[in-house]
Amino acid sequence: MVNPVLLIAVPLGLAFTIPLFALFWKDIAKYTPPVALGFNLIVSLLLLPKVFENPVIVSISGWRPPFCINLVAGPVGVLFSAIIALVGLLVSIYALDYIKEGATEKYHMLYLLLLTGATGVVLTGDIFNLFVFFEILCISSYALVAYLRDKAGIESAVKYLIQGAVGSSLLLIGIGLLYGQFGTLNMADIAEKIASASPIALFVPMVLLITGLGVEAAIFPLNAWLPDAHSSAPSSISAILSGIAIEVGLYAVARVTFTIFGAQSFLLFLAFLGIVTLLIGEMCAFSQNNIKRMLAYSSIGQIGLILFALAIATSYGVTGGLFQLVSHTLSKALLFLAAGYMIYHAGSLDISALEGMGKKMPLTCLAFTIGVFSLVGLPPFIGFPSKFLVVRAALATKETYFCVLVGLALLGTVIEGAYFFRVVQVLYFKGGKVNPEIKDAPVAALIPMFIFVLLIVVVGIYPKLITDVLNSAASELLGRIEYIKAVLGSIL
Amino acid sequence: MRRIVAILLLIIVALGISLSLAKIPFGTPKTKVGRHYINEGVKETGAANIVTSVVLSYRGFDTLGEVTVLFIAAIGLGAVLTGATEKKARKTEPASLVLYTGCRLLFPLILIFGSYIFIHGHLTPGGGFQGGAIIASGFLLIYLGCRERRISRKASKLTESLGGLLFVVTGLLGLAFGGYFLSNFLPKGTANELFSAGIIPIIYIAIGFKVGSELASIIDNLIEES
Amino acid sequence: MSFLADYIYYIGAFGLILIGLYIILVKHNLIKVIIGLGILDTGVNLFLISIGYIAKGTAPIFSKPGIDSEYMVDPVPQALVLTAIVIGVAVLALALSLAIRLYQHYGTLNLRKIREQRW
Amino acid sequence: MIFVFFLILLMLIAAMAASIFRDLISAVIAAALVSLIASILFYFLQAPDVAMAEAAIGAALTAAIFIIAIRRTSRYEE
Repeated sequence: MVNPVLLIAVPLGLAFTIPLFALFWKDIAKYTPPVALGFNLIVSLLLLPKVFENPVIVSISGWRPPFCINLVAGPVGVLFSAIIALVGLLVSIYALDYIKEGATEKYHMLYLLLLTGATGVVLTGDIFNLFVFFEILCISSYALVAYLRDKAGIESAVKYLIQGAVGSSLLLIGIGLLYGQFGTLNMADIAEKIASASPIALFVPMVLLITGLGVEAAIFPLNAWLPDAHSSAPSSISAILSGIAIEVGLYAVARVTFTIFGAQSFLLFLAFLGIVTLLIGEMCAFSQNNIKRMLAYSSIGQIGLILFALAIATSYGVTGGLFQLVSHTLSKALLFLAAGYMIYHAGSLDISALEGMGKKMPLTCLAFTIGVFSLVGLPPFIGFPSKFLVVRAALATKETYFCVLVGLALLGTVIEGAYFFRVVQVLYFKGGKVNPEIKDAPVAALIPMFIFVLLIVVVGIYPKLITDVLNSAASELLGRIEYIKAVLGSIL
Repeated sequence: MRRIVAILLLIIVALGISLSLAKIPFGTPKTKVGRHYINEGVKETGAANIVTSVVLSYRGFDTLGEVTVLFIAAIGLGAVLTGATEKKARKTEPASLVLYTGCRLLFPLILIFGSYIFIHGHLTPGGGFQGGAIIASGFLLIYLGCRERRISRKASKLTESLGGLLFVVTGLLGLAFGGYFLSNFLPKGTANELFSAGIIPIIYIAIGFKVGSELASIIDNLIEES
Repeated sequence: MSFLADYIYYIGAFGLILIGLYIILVKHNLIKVIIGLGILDTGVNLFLISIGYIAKGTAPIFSKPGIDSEYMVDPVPQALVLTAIVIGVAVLALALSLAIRLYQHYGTLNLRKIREQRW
Repeated sequence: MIFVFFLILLMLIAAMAASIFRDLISAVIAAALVSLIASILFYFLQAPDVAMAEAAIGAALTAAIFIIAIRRTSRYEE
């Protein structure tokens, strides 16, 4: 049987071997991430049919779950690890040709470790272990944001590092308070005992945990680092940060609120925060002239929408949130990848510098346009069914509160459409003076982009492909009792 | 202005935390997991130092992650500082003869002490991290006292890589022979002997070498001025 | 007075945490901010260890046979703090390397003066 | 008990000093003092493993890398 621990151990081991083999063959660093992530993708897909019925619980080092760290490979964990491996694989193929300057060997190692950290966060069932993998994710992204070593990169890495480090200290204090009250670190064990604690004593650790995780998830008052970091990293890293890192942060927030605390009263506040995040992100994106900053602010907006959908906390709502999360991951990664080569050829980050690119780089611009359409939510693309599901879920609650908020979310979508179509218009309908020597992106970049396009179109036309997985993932996130039973009752 | 806002924020944090601290009185036993480790730890893992058995056996996965964090920091620091050498070379005076000789005499002793600490990690306080840090401070001494000496980058990379690999491979062997990642598949021996506790000393030695070389390479990257 | 005696370690730990947060929020010099991060880490570590303490406890090491395990302190927070210390030093080292780079670009470490990027 | 009280007071004073000093080297030394006292407190709290780690990593190595970094940047806070 396939063991989920391989998803973490094998990429780690491969990352450790890179410095060893790089002594003999320099290029091995470049080819290791695709191999490791391809392996992860295969393992996740093999695990996926097994976890539908019961989550696979494996313990590390062989003791019973409350006494050791255990991995929980339920539908949520395996779904996320499959997405991480898929997006990571495609972006690493893109990076083969894109990353040329600097210490490339170190880039590839950090990249692989970042994705391993993300996989660890979504699979682990232990709160302190989640903290450790979260640190792996964060520290490697600080280093990667600074990878180009230019003014903007270093400055935004500094901002990101300070905010992230304070956030993780708060997270650690929260974990300490929980341990002091319950004497255990296993998430299922804490969740089981939490009913016996007084609400006041629970409120503080919950706020600390959500604040700490919220820094990485870019929830509204904590997201000052995001536009800088996402816009000054190399484009392949921006794709990963926007497509994977913040989604993993959101997963952790959802896991903590739903599974550990089972907090019903807090959800309304989270929904409100989500809509505020959405509106602020979209409005800031509207006023940007820098294309990568615009994409980064649009990520903030999308995160707000996902948070809102998750906070509805009905089966529909969580399914819609997860669907929106998948669609955002695919579309935003595609947009950043396409933008990477457009910027490379235009030589500037300004939107006005992209005039007339549609004729010179037809394939790249086609991919970019499809990404835009999908993100805005036009039909045959994946963004349409996901947004539709979110709206339907909000209306199905029949509460005025959610209906008003979803109206605001639609307003945000309109703003989103306005600024994105402005870019498309610049690309195709403005014939500026374009350097005639511009060529289309190389094949190693076009292949991953068009695989993304293919996924976006296929899932958009036939959403049934993934709704089953999403449904069972949603019921795992909401089914607190089943989670506790599955973890504590298993003696594998 | 900024100061007042900061202080107000801090007061809120302090109030909140003290509210929830009232539930956690100081000095009283409160845990069931920790109790289990104390009662069963020696029997189950064979290590006399319970902290070591928690770090490497019960919560060994955390330690793997922690080693990875340090690895990331060393790589990231190298990536950020690549080609960062200042134009003007600082003039460095050679250290005095007493300092030079003292450092060279002390260095092997520090190395031996560090290795002692991490080899005996399962018996006495200490372990891979502490021993590794002591070894790295030995290298720091060499950098300060004997300025022309440098550790070889290749050797440090090799140690880092082999140490990490040994950890992961031991874990995978545990998966192959014991059925669980990092499970203790070697005979546990009797507690309080040097050759006991199965894979725990092996992993601590791997960690010791890895942490030592990583911290030394962090210092090396930071100090570089030639 | 007995209140102080009971909670003195908590007071110390949270004093460090608050001073660290204060430095991070108020100071402009990057190295100073990083020092604040270090103090914050130390405070959190002290807090975690004091959670695991038991009155009249002994260290959780069976150094010779026949030690009474009744009053051994909790080993779990100690394991957590070992991890947290190493993570803390990793973050500090990375932050310092960024500070060196920042100084080479701008010639200053004052975060107020470094404002390339705005909303 | 009085001794612990005194140590914690000293530790908090050192932390405040680290925040006040304009000379960064002095501030680093004060921060190292905080770590050192914390490591003594760890020893009192029956955590010898952690005390060793804090003394070796927190006090010694951290102070060293801070001083190296300050040597490559500027020494005084503006």
